[in-house]
Amino acid sequence: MLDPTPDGQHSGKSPLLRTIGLTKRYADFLANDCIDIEIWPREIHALLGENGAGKSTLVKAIYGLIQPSAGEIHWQGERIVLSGPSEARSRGIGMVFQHFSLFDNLTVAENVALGLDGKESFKDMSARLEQVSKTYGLPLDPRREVWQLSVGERQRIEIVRALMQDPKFLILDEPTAVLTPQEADQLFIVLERLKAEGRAILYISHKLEEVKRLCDTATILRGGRKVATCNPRLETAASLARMMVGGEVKEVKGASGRKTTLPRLAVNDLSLAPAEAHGVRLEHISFELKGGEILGIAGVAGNGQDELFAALSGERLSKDPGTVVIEGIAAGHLSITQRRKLGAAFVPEERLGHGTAPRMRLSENALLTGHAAGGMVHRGFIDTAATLRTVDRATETFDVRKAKRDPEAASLSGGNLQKFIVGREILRNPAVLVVSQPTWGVDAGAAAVIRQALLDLATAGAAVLVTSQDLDELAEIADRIAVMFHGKLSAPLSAREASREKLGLLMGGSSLEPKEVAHAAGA
Amino acid sequence: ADKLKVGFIYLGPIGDLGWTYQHDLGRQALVKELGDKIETTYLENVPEGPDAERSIEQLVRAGNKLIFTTSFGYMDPTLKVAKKYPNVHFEHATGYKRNPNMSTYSAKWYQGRYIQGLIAAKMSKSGVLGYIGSFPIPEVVSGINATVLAAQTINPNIKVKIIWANTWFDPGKEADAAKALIDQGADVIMQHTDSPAAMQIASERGKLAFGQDSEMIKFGPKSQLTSILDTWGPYYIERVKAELAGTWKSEDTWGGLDSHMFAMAPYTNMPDDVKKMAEDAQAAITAGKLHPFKCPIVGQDGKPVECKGGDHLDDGQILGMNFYVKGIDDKLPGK
Amino acid sequence: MELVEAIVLAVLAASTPLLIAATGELVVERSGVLNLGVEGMMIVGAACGFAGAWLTGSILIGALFGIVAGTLMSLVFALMALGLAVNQVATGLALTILGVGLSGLIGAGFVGERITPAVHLFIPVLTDIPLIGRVLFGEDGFVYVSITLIIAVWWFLYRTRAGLILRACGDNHVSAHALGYPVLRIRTFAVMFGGACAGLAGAYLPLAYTPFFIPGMTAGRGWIALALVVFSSWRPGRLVVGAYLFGAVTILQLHAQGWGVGIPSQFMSALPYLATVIVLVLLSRARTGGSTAPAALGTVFVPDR
Amino acid sequence: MQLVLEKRAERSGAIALVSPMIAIGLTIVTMVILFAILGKNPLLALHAYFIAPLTDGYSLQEIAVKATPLVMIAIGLSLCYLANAWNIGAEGQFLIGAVAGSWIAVKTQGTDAGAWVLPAMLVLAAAAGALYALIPAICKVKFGASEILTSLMLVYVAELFLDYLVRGPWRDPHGFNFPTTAEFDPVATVPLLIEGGRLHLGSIIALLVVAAAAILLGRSIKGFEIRVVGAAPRAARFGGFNANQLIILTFAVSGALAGLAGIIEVAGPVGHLQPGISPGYGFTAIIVAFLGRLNPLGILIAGLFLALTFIGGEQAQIAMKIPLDVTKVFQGILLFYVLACDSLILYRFKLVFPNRQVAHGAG
Ligand SMILES: Nc1ncnc2c1ncn2[C@@H]1O[C@H](COP(=O)(O)OP(=O)(O)OP(=O)(O)O)[C@@H](O)[C@H]1O
Ligand SMILES: Nc1ncnc2c1ncn2[C@@H]1O[C@H](COP(=O)(O)OP(=O)(O)OP(=O)(O)O)[C@@H](O)[C@H]1O
Ligand SMILES: [Mg+2]
Ligand SMILES: [Mg+2]
Repeated sequence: MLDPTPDGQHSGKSPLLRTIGLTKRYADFLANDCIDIEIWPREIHALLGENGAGKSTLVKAIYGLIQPSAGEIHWQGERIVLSGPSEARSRGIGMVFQHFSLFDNLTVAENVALGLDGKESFKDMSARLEQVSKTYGLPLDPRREVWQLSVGERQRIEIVRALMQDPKFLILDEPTAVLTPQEADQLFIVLERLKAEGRAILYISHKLEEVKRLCDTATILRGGRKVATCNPRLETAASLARMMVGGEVKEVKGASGRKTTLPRLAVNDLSLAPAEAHGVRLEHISFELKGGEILGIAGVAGNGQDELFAALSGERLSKDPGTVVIEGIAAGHLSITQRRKLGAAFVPEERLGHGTAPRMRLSENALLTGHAAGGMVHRGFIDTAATLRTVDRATETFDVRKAKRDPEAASLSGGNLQKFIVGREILRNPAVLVVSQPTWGVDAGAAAVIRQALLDLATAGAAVLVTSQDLDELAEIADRIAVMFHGKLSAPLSAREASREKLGLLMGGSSLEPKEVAHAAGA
Repeated sequence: ADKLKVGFIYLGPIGDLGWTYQHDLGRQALVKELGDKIETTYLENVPEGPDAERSIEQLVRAGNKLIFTTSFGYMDPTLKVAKKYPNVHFEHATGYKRNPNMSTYSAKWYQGRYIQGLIAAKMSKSGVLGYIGSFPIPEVVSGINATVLAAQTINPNIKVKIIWANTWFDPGKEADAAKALIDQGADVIMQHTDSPAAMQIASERGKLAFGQDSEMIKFGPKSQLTSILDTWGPYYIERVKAELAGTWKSEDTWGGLDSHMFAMAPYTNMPDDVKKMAEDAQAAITAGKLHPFKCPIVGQDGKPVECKGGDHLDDGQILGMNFYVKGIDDKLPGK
Repeated sequence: MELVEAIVLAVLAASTPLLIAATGELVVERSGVLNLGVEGMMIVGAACGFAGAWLTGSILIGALFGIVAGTLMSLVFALMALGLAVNQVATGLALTILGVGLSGLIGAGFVGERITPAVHLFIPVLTDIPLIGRVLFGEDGFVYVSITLIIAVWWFLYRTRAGLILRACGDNHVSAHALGYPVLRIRTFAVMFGGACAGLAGAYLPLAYTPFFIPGMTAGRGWIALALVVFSSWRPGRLVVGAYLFGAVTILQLHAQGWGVGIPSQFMSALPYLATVIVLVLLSRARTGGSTAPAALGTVFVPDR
Repeated sequence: MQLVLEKRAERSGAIALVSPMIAIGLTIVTMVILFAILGKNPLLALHAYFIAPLTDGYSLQEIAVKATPLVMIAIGLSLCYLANAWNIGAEGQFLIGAVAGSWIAVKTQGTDAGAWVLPAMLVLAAAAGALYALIPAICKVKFGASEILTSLMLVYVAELFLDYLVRGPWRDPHGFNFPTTAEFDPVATVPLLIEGGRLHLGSIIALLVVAAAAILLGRSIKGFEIRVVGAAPRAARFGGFNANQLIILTFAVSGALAGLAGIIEVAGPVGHLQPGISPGYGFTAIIVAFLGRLNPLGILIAGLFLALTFIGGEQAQIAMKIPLDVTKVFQGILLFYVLACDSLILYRFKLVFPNRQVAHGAG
């Protein structure tokens, strides 16, 4: 049964889980380098680190999903070699993945059943599912298929599935990245309760405030190594960030007194049916964006941001040309190439496979969007030298680090590839830039470079639209912030008055008090 | 001296149990007879398209002096190669184009079909014959007509149901066609496709059937009435002997029962009187006393067919036959 | 009326190899793998099935030979497409080419031989019931096997945990892997099952349909089986309907000729193929709002370790 | 022990060069074993397959003749496959092209129609092949019907249609009703390049097609579009490229090339229209396309190499009585090895021993 030791007291006993010199090598890259970590019962243990620091790799090894190249894992004082996740589960280790591991075309109950080891009948399991979800206040309808559910509900399936194994030790890999602040608070209540029940939790998050609030211990990784273990409550967010980055994080400077000129991008009553069965319907979206301005769009993932991006970029066309106006020209019916010719540029969320073709060279990826503008294609033939020049300029201007002059996109690290993509678009001097999640999965240094570039672009007179789930990022660079929920866009709030609480409410679907909205609109 | 090299081009795999198989039996008979003087080579599965010319030429270049090309579709390729290599002799089966160094040979299978028609009419209780055709080429059409003309002499109201399989060779489809014919009331099945599938089905259903190309009694011990056997061996031996003797000449051989270009398998599964009738007819045809296309012949349109060969149709009319005789209530494809 | 019974019997027989092969492929595709080599596995199954039956005199052993041969062929596919992450379309085509050649080599020694075909069931009173007696109680074993097989597959997919796991692999292999399911091993089993079915379907031809072996005797039936799986939108119930429908068109066009319909026979022969195209179009069109195809179908999966 | 794959950070250029050699090497080893099993002298057999046909001008010419339609069709198919459009029905498009081109030849037969006949035939054949290929493409784009299956079904339909024509309306009136049109007039015939040989203008056209494809894919934005749509469809949409249009386009081009190959074959080596004008060119070209790694130059080499195996297979049959099926097995195995070795370009193969964490890399 669970360890009855009272809160925080673990002297004299062995830890629940311990890794010794855990190492994971991918080809010639060390994702985890000799990591020692101890997890005690009744502990919420934070695992912190920049993108690519090796957090997910470490927990995947603990969960038996990948085999460590060296090092040991000890469970309740005994050395174990896990054959796979099901063995981890049977020993009492549960995990909620960073990227959902759900099956869209199966029902909630079937999804949960797949995460269990099938010792009880489907009927008993379904009954227990309802009971567990009631106990922890995580309501679910077992008969619905996953594709019909919101992101928050999907997260709930993941958590309930883990809880149904009655784990002694639960790993949560960035569970709040896709939750509204209110949903996150609900989760914290559940976690506190699990802790009170004597379970241990390993908690991965980039949100330092929430770590300070929730966690008893924090282990910090940098470049695959453990650099510190500390009590997060005794640290500041800035000191935690310093440990993660290994230096000061550069402040992004917005030039003050940017001039607002004519609207360069306008969206008028844009509605769009979902392209696929699992998509979101866009409903009556309107906003206006002037040159020199940055508009932020906040919201939980899966609320129509992707659909909005597709509608703005022209990957999907709307029947009414007037719904999207670029530089004063009705463009709703124009293709992405034609919109680029009008001076628009786009940076999608997904770097590999959407923003770039992973197995093609950077020069070819420069051509991917650059062919619209001219200079790279003459009479249908590609000017290879011109595409290479773009690669070189992006490399120089944005400090893209790579092994050779023109490697495949997939061989770049996430941050460097993102710098290349942003650079590729900014070098074209766009009048309008639409960016989705510009620093998602990018380390602090690169993120600062990218945010600075966006600010500079706006200063130079371009209109910039940034979609992000990171409220801090929006607070840092946006002039106004609107929230997307279920395919609808709220009226923008000015950055000053957009408090976390207000944005959180909007992200959760509640509308603000009428007078506040009126106030915001008047700003 | 060097052995004479004799080459063969086959359409199917030598194991197709039908057309190619019989030609290869002919080749084997040849080897058995003259094996010490000759050496044979064959290329199987040679499609009738653009590859045929090359395959024939490959045989020439491999030193073959007499080459048998055993399918109609090899006609033009054979002629082309023949013109290119005047010193090599060619024998093309079932075609009509010749050259000083290119002969043609074929058999008057319609004679056998006539005998089958007589037997079928005698043996059928339902008065409905089932006929599986491959493709409506003259050889097949003349076979159908000969069958019907013969059957009408026994039973003027005989009916023949025809299904075109549109393949020489798809056992599954041939079996399906045989089933359909039997299900529609046919109790004697005749086929002009190459696999024993139809015989097998007839045997399974307790119906009667005729084989094609080769002996199929194995597939219908209680069903096979007789089979038209392609017996190329004697012809091959004769022609190779001529070549060896230096007397080979370009000829058009269209042999019937008299010249043993084909044979009838033993008459089985029938009463003695029917067997006797069949044997008499065979003897009469062999002796030239009975011609299957004896005039007058009335076409499907009710008009008599012109009688170019005196008291019977001439060879050209038979070789190019593209009409049905009266009594077949079906439409000839392509008409 | 007897004619109706006879036609139904012929349709059942013509549809059975299609149904067996398509059932196997349905499971393969449900696991997320597209194996286009059905024709190749079938023809090798036909050659080996006949060889087995001829050598031992037992239809059952012949069928086993066919199954084993089909399975071995499918293992080649699994090694390539799953083990080495090679494009599944290309691998499937290569398998067909290889199968056609191999079957020729294997079967060469058995051409011209015949065996006693699979016997038909006979239950004294039942089989004699007019109209339905022979349809229900007078078929050969393969027909019953094919029906049992598709019911078993339906039960397996929708009523067992293993079936759920297999469907999960076809829906999202990354998730299935993350939960600890051995995606590649599960897919390998599915591919082997598909191979076994294709081998059995191939063996049906020389063991029950036409009891002799001839090279090329599958004559494109493997491709039809593939089309039927799409036709069925990966649902076992619809697969049965599709297979029998196709069999019916094949047989009825022959009957139409026998009745003297007077349409050029080439057009009649083309009918089953045209019907397949039209049905594929109609079904794909009716399927608005998302596809029912397994989401991971035909995609390469290389797990992290 | 278990074989696992590990993704390479970047495709390996070196392996891309040597992998076909490895594949051919492995194929030869396998064939040696197969020959030994069949009781044939492996060295003599290999000589018959690979060396003998290269030693005389006649065989070289024949290799070119055989490779011509294969290369031409495979180039078209490679465009489709690069764009992730799976045209399996080139055989049908070949036949329909042949039929359409022959229509002019048949209709002008015996008239004093001039030199325009052959060009008109080529154009019409290409157009017809393209139109026929558009059926599956449109079914795919408009209704989402699997192009693999529809294009394949249409092969059977084309075969039967051709059959109907030559046994019915187009039959040679002086041909004793045999299923063939009359021999085409000289103006409707593809000219020979070498007097007395079989090498014809088609081979030159095939070379031009290869060159055009190489330029298209290597230098032009359209070629880039094709490659992106196939390699990363979502990125392609982002780049402003329309996958559906490209399916239509690549199908049309590949259909046109197959149709062109069809009429060249009929108006060249065959000389008249008949059933069975294609010994499966449309299907063999699929192997050629993959053997050539969907690269124009590669396809040219692969086409010649495969033609070599056909000619060599025939010589092996004549000289050593090696069954034709061996050639097919050989082609299948070769394709397997090429595909497997190409996997090394993207992945490293590793043998892993479970529980012991020992591993060593290969490749
Ligand atoms: N299968 C793999 N092959 C090669 N490298 C890998 C593999 N998986 C992960 N890596 C690399 O290992 C490093 C650590 O990855 P990991 O996913 O553990 O980071 P993380 O700390 O979880 O980052 P994030 O905050 O973005 O989730 C990254 O640089 C990543 O590119
Ligand atoms: N009511 C239902 N709703 C949805 N799916 C169901 C339902 N009942 C059964 N299933 C399906 O059947 C599968 C197996 O159910 P069952 O109750 O037989 O499980 P089990 O007894 O644990 O299985 P096993 O016999 O393999 O151990 C489920 O995973 C599910 O896919
Ligand atoms: Mg992570
Ligand atoms: Mg992260």
